[in-house]
Amino acid sequence: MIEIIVFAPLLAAIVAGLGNRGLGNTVAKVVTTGALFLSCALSWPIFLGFLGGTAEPGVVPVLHWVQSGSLSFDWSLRVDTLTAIMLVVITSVSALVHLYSWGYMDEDPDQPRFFAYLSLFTFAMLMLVTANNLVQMFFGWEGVGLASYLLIGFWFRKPTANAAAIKAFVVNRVGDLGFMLGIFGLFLVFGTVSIPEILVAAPTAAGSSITFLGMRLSTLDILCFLLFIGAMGKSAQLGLHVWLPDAMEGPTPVSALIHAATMVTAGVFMVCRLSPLFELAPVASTIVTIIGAATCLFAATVGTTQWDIKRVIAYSTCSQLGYMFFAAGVGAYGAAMFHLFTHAFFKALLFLGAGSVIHAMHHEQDMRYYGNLRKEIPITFWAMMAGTLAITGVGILDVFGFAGFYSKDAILEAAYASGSEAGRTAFWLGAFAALLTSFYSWRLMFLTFWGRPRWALSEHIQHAVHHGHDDPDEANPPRQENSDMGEPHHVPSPDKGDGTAGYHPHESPWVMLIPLLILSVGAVFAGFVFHHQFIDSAAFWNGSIAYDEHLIHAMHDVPLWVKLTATIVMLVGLFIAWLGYLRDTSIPGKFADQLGPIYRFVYNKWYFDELYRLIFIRPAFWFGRQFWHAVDVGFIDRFGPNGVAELVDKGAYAAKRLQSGYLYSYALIMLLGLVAATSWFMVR
Amino acid sequence: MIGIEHYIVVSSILFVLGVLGIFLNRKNVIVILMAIELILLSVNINFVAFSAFLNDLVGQVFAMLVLTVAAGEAAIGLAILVIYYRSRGTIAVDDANRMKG
Amino acid sequence: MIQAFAFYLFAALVLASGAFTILARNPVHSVLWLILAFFNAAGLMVIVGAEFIAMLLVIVYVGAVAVLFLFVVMMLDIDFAELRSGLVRYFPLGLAIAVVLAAELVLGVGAYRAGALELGTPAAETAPLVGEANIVSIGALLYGRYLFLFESAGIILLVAMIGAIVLTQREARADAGRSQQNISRQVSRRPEEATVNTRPEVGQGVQL
Amino acid sequence: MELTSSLGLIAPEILLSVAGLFLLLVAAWAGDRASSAISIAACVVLGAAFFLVAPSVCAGAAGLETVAFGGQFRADAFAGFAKLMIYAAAGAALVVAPAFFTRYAAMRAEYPVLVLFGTLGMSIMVSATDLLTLYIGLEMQSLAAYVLAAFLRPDQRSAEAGLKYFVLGALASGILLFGASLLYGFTGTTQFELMRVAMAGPISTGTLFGIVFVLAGLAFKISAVPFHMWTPDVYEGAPTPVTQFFATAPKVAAIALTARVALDAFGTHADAWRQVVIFAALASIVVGALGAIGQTNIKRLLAYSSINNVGFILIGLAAATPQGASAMLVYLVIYVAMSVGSFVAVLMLRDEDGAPVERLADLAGLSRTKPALAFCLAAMMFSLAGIPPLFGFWGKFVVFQAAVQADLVALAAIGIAASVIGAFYYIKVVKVMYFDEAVNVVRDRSDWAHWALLIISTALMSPLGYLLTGPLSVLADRAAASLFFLV
Amino acid sequence: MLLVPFVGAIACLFSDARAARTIALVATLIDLALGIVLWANYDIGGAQWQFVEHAPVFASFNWALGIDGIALMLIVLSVFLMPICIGASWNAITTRVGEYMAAFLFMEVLMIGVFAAQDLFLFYIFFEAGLIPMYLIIGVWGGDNRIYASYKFFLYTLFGSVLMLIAMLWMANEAGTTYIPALMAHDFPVDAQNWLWLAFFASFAVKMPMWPVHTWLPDAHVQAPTAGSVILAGVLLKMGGYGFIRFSLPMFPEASEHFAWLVYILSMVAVVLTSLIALVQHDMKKLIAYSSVAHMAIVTVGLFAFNVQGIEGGMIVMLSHGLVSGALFLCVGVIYDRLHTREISRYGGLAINMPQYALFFLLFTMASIGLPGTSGFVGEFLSLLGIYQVSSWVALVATTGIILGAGYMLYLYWRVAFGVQRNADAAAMPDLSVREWLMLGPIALAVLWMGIYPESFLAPMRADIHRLDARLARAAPEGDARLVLVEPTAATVVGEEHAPVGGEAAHPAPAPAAMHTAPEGAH
Repeated sequence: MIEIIVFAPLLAAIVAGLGNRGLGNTVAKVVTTGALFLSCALSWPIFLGFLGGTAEPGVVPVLHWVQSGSLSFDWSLRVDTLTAIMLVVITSVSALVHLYSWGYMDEDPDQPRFFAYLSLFTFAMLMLVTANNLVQMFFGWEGVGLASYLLIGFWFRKPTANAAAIKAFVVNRVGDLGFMLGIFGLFLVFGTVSIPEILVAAPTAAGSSITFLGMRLSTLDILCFLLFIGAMGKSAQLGLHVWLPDAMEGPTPVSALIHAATMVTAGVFMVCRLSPLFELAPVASTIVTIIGAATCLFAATVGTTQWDIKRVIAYSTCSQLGYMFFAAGVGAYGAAMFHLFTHAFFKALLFLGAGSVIHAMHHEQDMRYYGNLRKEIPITFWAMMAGTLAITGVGILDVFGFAGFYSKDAILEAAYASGSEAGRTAFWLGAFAALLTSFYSWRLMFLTFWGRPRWALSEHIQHAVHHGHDDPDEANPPRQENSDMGEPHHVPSPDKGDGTAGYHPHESPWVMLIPLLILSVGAVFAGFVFHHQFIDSAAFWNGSIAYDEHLIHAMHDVPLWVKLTATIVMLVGLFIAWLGYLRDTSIPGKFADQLGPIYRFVYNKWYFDELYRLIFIRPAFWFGRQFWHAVDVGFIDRFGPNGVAELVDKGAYAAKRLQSGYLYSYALIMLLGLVAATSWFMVR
Repeated sequence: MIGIEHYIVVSSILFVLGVLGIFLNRKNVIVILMAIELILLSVNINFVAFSAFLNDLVGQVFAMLVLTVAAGEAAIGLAILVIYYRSRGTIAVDDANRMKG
Repeated sequence: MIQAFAFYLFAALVLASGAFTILARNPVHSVLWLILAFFNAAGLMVIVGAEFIAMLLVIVYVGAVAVLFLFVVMMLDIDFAELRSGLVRYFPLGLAIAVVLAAELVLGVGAYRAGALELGTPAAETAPLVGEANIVSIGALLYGRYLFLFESAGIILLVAMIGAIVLTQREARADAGRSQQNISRQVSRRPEEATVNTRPEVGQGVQL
Repeated sequence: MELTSSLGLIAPEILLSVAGLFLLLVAAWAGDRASSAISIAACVVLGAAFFLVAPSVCAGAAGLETVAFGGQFRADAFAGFAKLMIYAAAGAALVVAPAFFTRYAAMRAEYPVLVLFGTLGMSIMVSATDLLTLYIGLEMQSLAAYVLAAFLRPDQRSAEAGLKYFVLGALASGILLFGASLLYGFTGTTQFELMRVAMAGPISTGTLFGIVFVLAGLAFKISAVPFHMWTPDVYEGAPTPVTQFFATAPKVAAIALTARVALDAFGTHADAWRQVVIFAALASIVVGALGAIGQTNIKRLLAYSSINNVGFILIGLAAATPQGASAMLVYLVIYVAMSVGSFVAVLMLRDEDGAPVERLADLAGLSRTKPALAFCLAAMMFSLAGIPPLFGFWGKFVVFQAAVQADLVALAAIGIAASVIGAFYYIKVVKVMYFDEAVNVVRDRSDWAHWALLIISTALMSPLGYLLTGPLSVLADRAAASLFFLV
Repeated sequence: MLLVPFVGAIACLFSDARAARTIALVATLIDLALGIVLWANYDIGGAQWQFVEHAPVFASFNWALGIDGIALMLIVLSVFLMPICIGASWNAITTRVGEYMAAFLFMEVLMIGVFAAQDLFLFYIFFEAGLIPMYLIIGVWGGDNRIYASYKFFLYTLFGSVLMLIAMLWMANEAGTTYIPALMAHDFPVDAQNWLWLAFFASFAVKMPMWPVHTWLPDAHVQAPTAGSVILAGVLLKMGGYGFIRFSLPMFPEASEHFAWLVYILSMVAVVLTSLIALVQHDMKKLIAYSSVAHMAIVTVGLFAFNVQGIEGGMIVMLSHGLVSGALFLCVGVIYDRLHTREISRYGGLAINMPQYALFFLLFTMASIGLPGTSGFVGEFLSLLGIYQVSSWVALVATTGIILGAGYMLYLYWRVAFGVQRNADAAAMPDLSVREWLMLGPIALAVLWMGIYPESFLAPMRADIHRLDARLARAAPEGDARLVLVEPTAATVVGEEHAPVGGEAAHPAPAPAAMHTAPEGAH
């Protein structure tokens, strides 16, 4: 069964990919989507089995892979609780995204390719989560990276899309460097790359130290840290997050699937999968906590200032991943996974909703040109509302809450309960981030669905109005509004006619709306339904992650104000958003003016991109050119082959000169030789 | 008494004179040929002197052969000189550098 | 005493005339100096008792080789005015090297370092025949032990002859009759045909 | 009795001289019309001499029974081996000559005679075990060579070549003679064997000088640096068949003679002369390679190439072991074949008027116009560069092997590294032929004799040549052993 | 196997263009079939040397052929690439086709010979002889600056190998045999080993090529015709690596260990430097050539990791690189045939009009950057894993290659296949023809096969690499372990605690006694 789940998407991807245009759009779509729904349908029973405690973890071998000396690893599929959760998340979201894409990508000429990529991605992701050894996990890890690269660069005519794709891949590779080194180190220490074997052996290595790069470090700490670097890359944590916002260059369904629900959570998954190891590595765990919390805050701050609807959600994703990490860092792996689970639903929902909005607004992504869409696209609106409620964590303690309410609260509680310095810090950062989350989420909602229409200034809309809606090359839209260009170039003037420019947004087709609705259900109820199992049930996890009973108890025993913090900050955020974007729209502008430098700092994403460009990319090219011209051509060639050649040429010239043609000089040289020889013997 | 070393010194100097003659001269090939004869002469003096002091006749036989060969050599050298002169109209050493490099 | 005097005389002369040979501006003078050098060298040889070689030197060299040189010098009829002996560019270097060589030879070989010169011991069979003249002993060796080389030397002379002829012989075939040699006619010529006995009167020339 | 056996031993020499004299008579009688016939006859004579010598080589003749004339002459396998090469090379020089000289109407009947006498001289050289014999042989060869170099009388370059060759050659033989006289004086003998005995023990300065002078004189003949200066000019100026002759037979003779002198006469003081030889070897390799690079004339280039090759051969000599001598012989065989091939190929290059083409640039695009010729020449070049699997590699291989076995690893390493410089100009020739635009200079059709020789030598140089390595090594080993009196 | 292409080559020399193509193709296909037969008949885990032919030819030369698993794999690689090369030159070469094909077939003979030679000098002959046809291939059928490139190639490699010859002579003299298996078991004196190693290193490093003697490679690649590049990258570079495995490591284990630092440093420099250089190239072939240097650096670190993983990894990288870079050059050739330029900037947006091409190109790009599931990954992973056990620094630096590699390859791919169509002529190029499919398809399959089930390739080599490893372990037992586990506090550890430093094993995984999951070493 698990084989079918994993390999059905692969087959579909191959069929669609190789068939490409020859096969026709419909066939490709049907094959891939069908395969995904099949996987999805098979995944839920597994998950329910674990939920009900009836299923047992198991490993299904597939193929022998590599056997080299003492190193040996196979292709195999592992199923346990953790995997089951991921299976469900992946297959469900993926299936829905496939379906959604029927509508969203309807006008694109390269649909088979798109669906092939999507299915390929799903396959890779499934390989990742079912991996029984680190190398297979790495396979999936890189596989999703590839698919992500392809999908981000799907509209490859756009330079920004290509740049974003490469950026995503390369930044991920930086993380992979750590991951690989981590794997090497684990093999060195434990002599195996099999996850269960490593986890079993891990306690024996506790307290040992190891030399790494000439430094003597605690074995498990350094190894976990290396692995965490990999996770950071994949899950866009602070420092290696720069690719995620740019990844929004890809089609929106991709953002929903990869950059919200699944791939970016691979890092969290990995940390959870190796949680027994992390448990034994306190320093590494602390680092995880701090980085997670910092990311959480950082992304949230940036999210408050962005105008691009997808970027807002992207930073929101980044921020939510930070939550998951610091949850893992403090030892609440269950909570981390739970947030991952719920986040998958509501974030996918938000992305798909945003996609629906974008679809309706003719590929306009700048929220400044939205407004008052509530009435035009009601279903999308309500779906987005569900998502927003979920992400902001609306709920009433012990009664009912949207999905995020349970998971985020659990994380904050765990952070507080962990008692460590880092945990406390994380708690406060997380709480503040929750406020910001609430603010930017509602800001998004208000800007998009409330207020007056401000569509007229959008080039996209005008384009659509003037050229008819069904423009054939819409599939490859021209360069889209890129909000990181600095200050907003034209602040929409509030009254210019009715601001609609005569454009009538229309609701998306049902293939797009159905996934929205299904995900809405998830966003609304997932937390309520599952939070007991995820948070409180050691039996549910069944040893697939490290489960800390003490922490859970401590979580339940935190003071009430802690439990209420999340709700309170949510309300504060809501209020501020309401104040600034509904009540008096001039406040944000003034606020931004007053805090000019800080605003710009935040608006420009803390200048990470610029920094990296300055210290990595430009030097890389510069050094490349230098090494090429100066070292290779200028030094090695000049003093190596060319230098020798020149020397030889000079020697040849000298030899030629010596051969002057004059008898007496010939005789002289002979005599010289003779005298030299005799002198040699005389003095010898 | 005149020892063998006297002869050797004489012949050595004569030899060096002959060698000098070869590259001292840049105008006239004939003089070079004569210098070669000087060298051979020095050799002959050597041979004869050694022969006498060793009380062994091989040196004199050798000297005789050298004489013979030197005569032949001179003939050929002069013949070459003649055809060279015929083709070039000069026997200056400086001019004999059509080929070089 | 006389011997020593003769040696120094001859040695000085041979060196001086050798030097003049290479330094003389006029090739004819060079040849004459060369002849003088040969004479003196012959003198040196006579002093050590190699009369035959000395004679040979005088006869072969002075009589043949040197004259050949003179002949060629005259024949080529070179404008000697042009042939001023100039010095080559590397003259100082060459001179220095020559001096070094001479010094080394003199010092090294002349054994001024170690006093007496160690000479090898000759084989008995090539020693001069007791009581025989120099020429007899040499002859015995040449026609006995060194027959092979003697004959070979003959071939060398032949080669030299062929060479000289091949190189210098003018293409005579064009103007036949001028100097074409008819060997068979030459060989088959009989004295009776060729010679006539005449008794010319005193004061009258032979009629040819 | 002694004389009889001696005469038996010099049978090839007698044959050559008698035949030379006879053919000279024929030439004198019949004039130049008979030149072709005389050439053929000379070839036959050389062939006969070849087969006269062959048995002793095969048998590895050595020891006392090979000594003739009381130690002046030795017809051992070493000499025989060299003689085989010399005869073959001389034959090749005869075969290619008529086609060349005919064009200048300069085919003289004396040419084969001179070649024969030159060959006789070389034959004596390689058998010489006495300074007297050495000198006689050397001069006989030299005189013939001087004449041959200037053989093309109307050509100014030929005359100049003859002049330079003569003057420098005479100087060299003067040096050699002076050395010989010193050796004679200080050892009291001219026979190699006795000399070796006499030299045993501490060496006197006079003897040392003698050794140096003699080796210097011989170095001239083998054109080792710094006594190589005549080579390029003479090779360029001399008529091409003569150049081919110079590059092969006299070189073999001189090298064999040098080896004999160095290893036999001076054998007890190998340490003394080894340094000189090593220097000459390396200098030859480097100068030969460097000098060749700037050349535009193919013959000149090949001259430098021969200097270069001599360097490698001298490495074998420097080893001063039977292996080294054997390696030298093997190298010589290969070298002779390569040289013959190369020069024949050069001879075959003629423009439409039949005038010889000697400029490198005129070879451009030869692979298009004359693919077979270009292929053969390319094979020669790669072989000269010592690139396996061509046979030229084998020669270098054995030489370096010998050097390494004699613990001269550094010498071998430097030598082989320097050989890369040499490879440069060989492949330059290939480059010109194969990569450059065709200029279509070479047009004339070639003589069948040329083709035959070229194909034979190419076949030898091709990997097929390796089939010969077995017998070749055996023969060379025996020959070398005879030189060392090891049987 | 040697005979077929040889005969073919001779035949090609004397036939016209069309016949020559056919003959060459048939000959190489036959050889490919023979190669497969060889593989199939190879007894995995059997004797080390199989299919041995031995014939003393003359004094110190022997005709000795025989293969072990390592050689087998490389031979299979050669024969696999050859028909593809012929195919690649099918239309691209229009002048002197007969000679061209003959040159290629000769190359094939020599390549197989190199890998199969069991005699030192036979090896050398094959090794060197490869220069001639390659020189001609570059020089006659190459690009504009072919003469410089061919010279550089020729002299560079020649210079490297002549030093090796001296070393070989010395070895033959010292060991009294030229039989490679015997030499591999012969223990040379340690001080001599250093010189010998350096001499061999000079040759193999040039061939490999390692920094800083790599500069011939970009020129040679750029100027060579497509098929020439393929062979050059696919097989010739492997000779260097093969040399390390066959000679440097087993024959001079101590010296190898002694100079390992040199290899590491050069490799590290190569990985970073050439990757950066590749980043800024404008010429596709040059870019790929520089990437080859970087990949070969991974090979060298792998080989000099002195453990099974490293060596196997090095081998797999070589095989993989042979396929992948060959394929990449073919990809370049495909578009070069159409547009006759290799300037990256002239292309763009090829995915639009050549989707199949883009797909293949993508696959090979990914394989080149070592995406798991492709051949590139297995090798790089194993190599780096191997080296990590020796030095984490080297591993770290070498692993940056995967980042930079991704950078330059994807940048290349972007500029060629993605983006907008900048030039009308490039936009008008037709997609892959059947012939091109037949060239790229098999390589693609092989790449994936090697990536997913490398066991087929690892298995034949395993026994040999273990032998090699055992030999290295015996001779170089010093602690490569800069990475050391200690158990200072471990109260949990029961049983004996043995000194962690170095110890008895070549492998630095001296698993503490309690850690039973870690098997001790690889032997």
